Amino acid sequence: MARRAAFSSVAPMDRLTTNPEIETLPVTGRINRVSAQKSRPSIDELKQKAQVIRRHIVRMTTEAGSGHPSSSMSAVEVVTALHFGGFMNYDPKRPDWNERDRFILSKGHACPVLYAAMAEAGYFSTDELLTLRKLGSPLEGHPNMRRLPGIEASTGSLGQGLSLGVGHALACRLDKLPSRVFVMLGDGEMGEGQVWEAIASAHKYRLNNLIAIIDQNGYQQTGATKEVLDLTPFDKKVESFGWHAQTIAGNDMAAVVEALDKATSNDAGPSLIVSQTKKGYGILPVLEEEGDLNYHGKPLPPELAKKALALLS
Amino acid sequence: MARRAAFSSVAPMDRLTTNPEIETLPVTGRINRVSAQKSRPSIDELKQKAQVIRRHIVRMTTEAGSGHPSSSMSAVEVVTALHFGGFMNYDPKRPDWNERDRFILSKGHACPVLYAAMAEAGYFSTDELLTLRKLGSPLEGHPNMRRLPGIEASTGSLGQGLSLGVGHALACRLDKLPSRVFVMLGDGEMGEGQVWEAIASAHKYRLNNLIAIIDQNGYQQTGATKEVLDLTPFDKKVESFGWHAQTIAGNDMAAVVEALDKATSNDAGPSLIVSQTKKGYGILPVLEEEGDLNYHGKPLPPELAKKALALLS
Amino acid sequence: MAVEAGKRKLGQATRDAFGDALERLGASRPEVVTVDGDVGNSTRTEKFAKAFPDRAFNVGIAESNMVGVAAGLAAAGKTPVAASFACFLMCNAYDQIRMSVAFPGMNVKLVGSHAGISIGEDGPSQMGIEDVALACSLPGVVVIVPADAASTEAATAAMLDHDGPVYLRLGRAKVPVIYENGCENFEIGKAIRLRDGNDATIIANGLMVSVALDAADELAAAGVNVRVLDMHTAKPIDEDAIVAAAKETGRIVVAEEHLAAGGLGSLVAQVVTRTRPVPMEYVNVGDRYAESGDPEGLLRKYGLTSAAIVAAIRKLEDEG
Amino acid sequence: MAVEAGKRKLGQATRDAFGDALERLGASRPEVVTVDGDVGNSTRTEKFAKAFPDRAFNVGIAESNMVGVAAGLAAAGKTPVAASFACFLMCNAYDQIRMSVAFPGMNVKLVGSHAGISIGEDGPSQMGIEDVALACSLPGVVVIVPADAASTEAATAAMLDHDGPVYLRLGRAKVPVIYENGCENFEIGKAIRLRDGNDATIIANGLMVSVALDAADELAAAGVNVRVLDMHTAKPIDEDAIVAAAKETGRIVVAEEHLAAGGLGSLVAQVVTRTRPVPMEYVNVGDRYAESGDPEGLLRKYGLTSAAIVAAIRKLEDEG
Ligand SMILES: Cc1ncc(C[n+]2csc(CCOP(=O)(O)OP(=O)(O)O)c2C)c(N)n1
Ligand SMILES: Cc1ncc(C[n+]2csc(CCOP(=O)(O)OP(=O)(O)O)c2C)c(N)n1
Ligand SMILES: [Mg+2]
Ligand SMILES: [Mg+2]
Repeated sequence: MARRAAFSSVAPMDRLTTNPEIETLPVTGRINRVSAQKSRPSIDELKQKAQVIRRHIVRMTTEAGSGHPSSSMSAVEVVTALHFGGFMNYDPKRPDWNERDRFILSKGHACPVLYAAMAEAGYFSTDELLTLRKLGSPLEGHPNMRRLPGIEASTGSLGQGLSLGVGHALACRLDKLPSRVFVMLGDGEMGEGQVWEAIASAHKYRLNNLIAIIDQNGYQQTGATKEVLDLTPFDKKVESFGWHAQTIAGNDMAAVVEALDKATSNDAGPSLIVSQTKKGYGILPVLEEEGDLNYHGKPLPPELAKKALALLS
Repeated sequence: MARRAAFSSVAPMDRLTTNPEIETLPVTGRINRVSAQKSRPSIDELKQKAQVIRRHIVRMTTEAGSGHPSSSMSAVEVVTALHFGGFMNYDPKRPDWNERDRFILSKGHACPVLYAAMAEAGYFSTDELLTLRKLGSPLEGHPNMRRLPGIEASTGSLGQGLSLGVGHALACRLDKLPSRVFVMLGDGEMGEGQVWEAIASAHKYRLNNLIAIIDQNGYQQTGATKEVLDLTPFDKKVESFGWHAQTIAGNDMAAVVEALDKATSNDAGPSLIVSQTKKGYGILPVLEEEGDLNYHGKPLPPELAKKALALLS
Repeated sequence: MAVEAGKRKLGQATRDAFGDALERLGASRPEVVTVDGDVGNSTRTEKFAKAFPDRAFNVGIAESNMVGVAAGLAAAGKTPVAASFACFLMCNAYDQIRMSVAFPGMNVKLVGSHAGISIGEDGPSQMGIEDVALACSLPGVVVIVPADAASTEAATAAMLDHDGPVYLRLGRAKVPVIYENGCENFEIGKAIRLRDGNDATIIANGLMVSVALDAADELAAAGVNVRVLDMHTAKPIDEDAIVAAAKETGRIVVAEEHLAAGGLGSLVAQVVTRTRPVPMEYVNVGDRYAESGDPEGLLRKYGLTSAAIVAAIRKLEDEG
Repeated sequence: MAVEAGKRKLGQATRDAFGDALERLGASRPEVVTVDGDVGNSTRTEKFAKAFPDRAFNVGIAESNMVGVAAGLAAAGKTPVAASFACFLMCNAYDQIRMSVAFPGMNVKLVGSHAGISIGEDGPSQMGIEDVALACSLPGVVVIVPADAASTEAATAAMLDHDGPVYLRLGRAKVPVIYENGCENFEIGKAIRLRDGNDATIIANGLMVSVALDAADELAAAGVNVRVLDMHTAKPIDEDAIVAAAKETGRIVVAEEHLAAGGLGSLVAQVVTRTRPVPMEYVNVGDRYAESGDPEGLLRKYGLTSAAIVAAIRKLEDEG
């Protein structure tokens, strides 16, 4: 395919130094896609990074006193693999570099996972994570692209991210850019009709530079998705709209990496990864003890955060 | 199923006399569903009624000088079968009779077909058809339930009718009414995300009193649906959302009657009929001559209307 | 989660008062049903849903369908309460409200919680600050913005009694008690005069009613006697109360937790200019989106304070 | 399909002028793209699409996605024009405009055709009569309502030049020519004084500008000299022109093809009451949906006539 052949961008290595913490792990987002197979960090290294991100999520939401840690936790493996597993080209010093790959967090309430990944990637210092949701901080309760460079979309009203991704993907094609567009959606969010409009239009334009990931953590705000609005199996539905689809164990880093490999080598059109996860993955024993496996939209109180951090160390 | 067993309403026969024209054909909408098989008019009789309705459509839109005859034409067999083939219980004298079956024309721009059927059924005189779209007439350019008794939904903004149907179906279930809800959608209209939201919710509630019909006439406003937004095959998609679905030749009266029989005897949940039709069916030679097989949103000029009426006599 | 109470006792959030009232009123009104969009635990329709599970429908995260389903239920004779965050209800389902509810005059009760910037940390995407403008642009829809728990309770009953579409705007945060002994004289379209005075009038709704009372207290201490109107109904607006205020006090400040455009201020201004032109000032969010932060800090930063109201009155005094 | 031309020559519909201008301007602006929702032949983006097929996207009947796709294109550096009927664009995609366009300040050009009741026979479901209120409730969005073909052409260029979101409101019907020699001094946010006078001011936009001129002619014949402002930009509104009108003419009538709530009238009223309170009257659709009918008949029935404007001026005169 033309867009693959046209690919040639290699991110400069000096960006590695932006964030001191980042040097603790040899996992970066700046690996040439073409050579990703060779230079990719090991699954264990990615898992370590995921653990670091999980700790950030617990700390920042507990410090904020509000937010969505469980919604963030389920998405950690995918966000980590994307940003540090060699699947995305980006430059924290040039967030508007037009050859960058784009990540849109349509389930914007899970932004702690994205902020943590961005801090680890060097967009800003990890200290800033603790300003989450505080007046004046660009780390708002939902992503605000106007205030935080590197954020690709201002989300928070569910259902809108995939349409934005279609727009980005069309623009990249028009400009003959090698960029890929990744959009992460919630399984509850799939109830929004706009998502299905976007799915249909992505197929119309055979957007092979667009990859959607559904974080199927089994819960939405008021309960289990299978009780509130059951749209499983997602793969069958989205396939019926002309997409390529795969279903994976989304909290298994190796499975995530394999799925992203497959999705990024599908040139026929848009590709979906149904990432079957657990909401709150990584701190499940704490949530179990609390008797709430959804634990939607609330931070861990300090004493539970302590327990959680112990689990994550 | 409970709702079937509970059924007992038989529409009084004296309603046959409401409209003089109506007596010319022994086709009525007031046949007890339970005995529909026996008392149903013949396919030929229904075809004759369809022809009458087609003539109304041509006349009223040409007289109005605007409107959507081609969008109406494709839907004639389904609307005729529903209203006169024994599939719907209704009483033109009591449009709010709560045991009535309900027909919602979600593709509201095709209202000429509905107005014509309603006039034939005795809701108002066929003379009124010629007031279509004129200032002061309750026969507005799109259906207005507030001004025209018997209209079940004010439509015209595409995508909204199926949600209304879900609401009606839930209410009928709550009230243990035997009523069925029929909703007709356009194939272009299926692009609206709200329709897919409604599809999902109808499955959630296993609404076996809800039947949707997609008038797949192959065109939307700006061209062929397969070029603008191709959502075919509809049956596969809607089946993947948990519905029962069948695909039929929608301008073939016998096929329509058979499909409605099947759909109304499916008790497991909501049922879809993909009605494959031709836009402008009945006057296709005229449209072919004009070189416009979509002929969207414009009336036939008087001289073409004459030709069309000749074809329809 | 609470906002400045001034001298008043902090009471329930209006969403909580609504949730309690709906459950209570639902018991004797079998035609009432709820339609939720996966936020019943936020809007507090949850209480009704737990009490009357057969009459509660949660269609998931799909506000357009939520409103459409409610409209269908209304067409079939039910009295549906369709509830979500104010912004998702009004913004995400506006065309469905227009065509399936307002145009046919369906008896749907639209309830929007989390209105205003006082929701705090969740930030602008979840804040309804244009919802009153949108609701007032729907012919035939009654728009109610109650100030405290007691008036919310009364508004909920009035809403269910009213035959036709209603929009009820609710807040997330606990708010000061305005009506200590209940709000029995609540009537749709009739402002409540909370404070008498002839030097100026503050017309407010929602959260800003208690802030207006604080401002009036402060001004009273300085010898300025300000009338305070709880204009709980934005539509139909109480023209008589506005005309009287213009005539008798000569100056009007409108205070609301909303954008400048299309809100209560714009409705009052149209009445004033048509009937008795007097100088006016406006205390509102202006023409901007807010941000994440603690509710009190946000209200201060975005100028929704008694100090801002006092300054507005002073400005009108200085001008003549 | 045409509306009363009064003494003026009937010109193009504003949607046609837009379609022509977009095609022309698109040639030299490779970053401009269109996103349509299956009504390009109605909005007239069709011309651009035929000239530049690679830059034209038709996503089908899906306005929410249309706006979202446009926002994504803008985020990636394009200048997308997202067009539909005013009501479907603004009402059916409002939350997408709020969150994906206005809040992040995306450079999306929103174009709504078929605004107002003058679309005629298709009826209320297709009439955008709340679109200006909705658009003005979007912080940071410029709102333009041109009166004729020449000003639409100028507005289209100004819209594309402006860096940020814009809403352009267009009509379906042919309208009288206001700017016979083009509208070169068109500037966003600057009203154009079409007629001088100190007895009263008519502030109008869109279709109602020519009606306002007719009214002014009629009044002039009776010795009443009325100022006429083409307030083509509803937001940001030209405060200076309004203040001058209030000061110098003492009476203002606002005429628009829109609901009373949230439209141009409400914006002017807020400025007037804040700066120079004077008596005002409003000529608009009121608080009701219209119906199907011929455009001229509808404009008469719903009071959008020069006679209504004259009556409004007379009323203001009688009152003082
Ligand atoms: C349009 C819209 N409606 C409602 C909400 C409120 N809301 C925030 S998160 C959430 C649940 C999301 O569930 P899901 O998509 O499964 O994400 P998860 O938290 O499980 O990852 C809801 C309903 C919203 N943000 N946007
Ligand atoms: C929400 C909305 N968007 C756009 C339109 C304008 N419109 C009227 S009819 C039509 C095409 C409909 O196509 P289809 O659903 O296939 O119906 P058909 O006329 O082919 O029967 C469009 C886009 C509308 N009425 N509503
Ligand atoms: Mg989930
Ligand atoms: Mg079609």
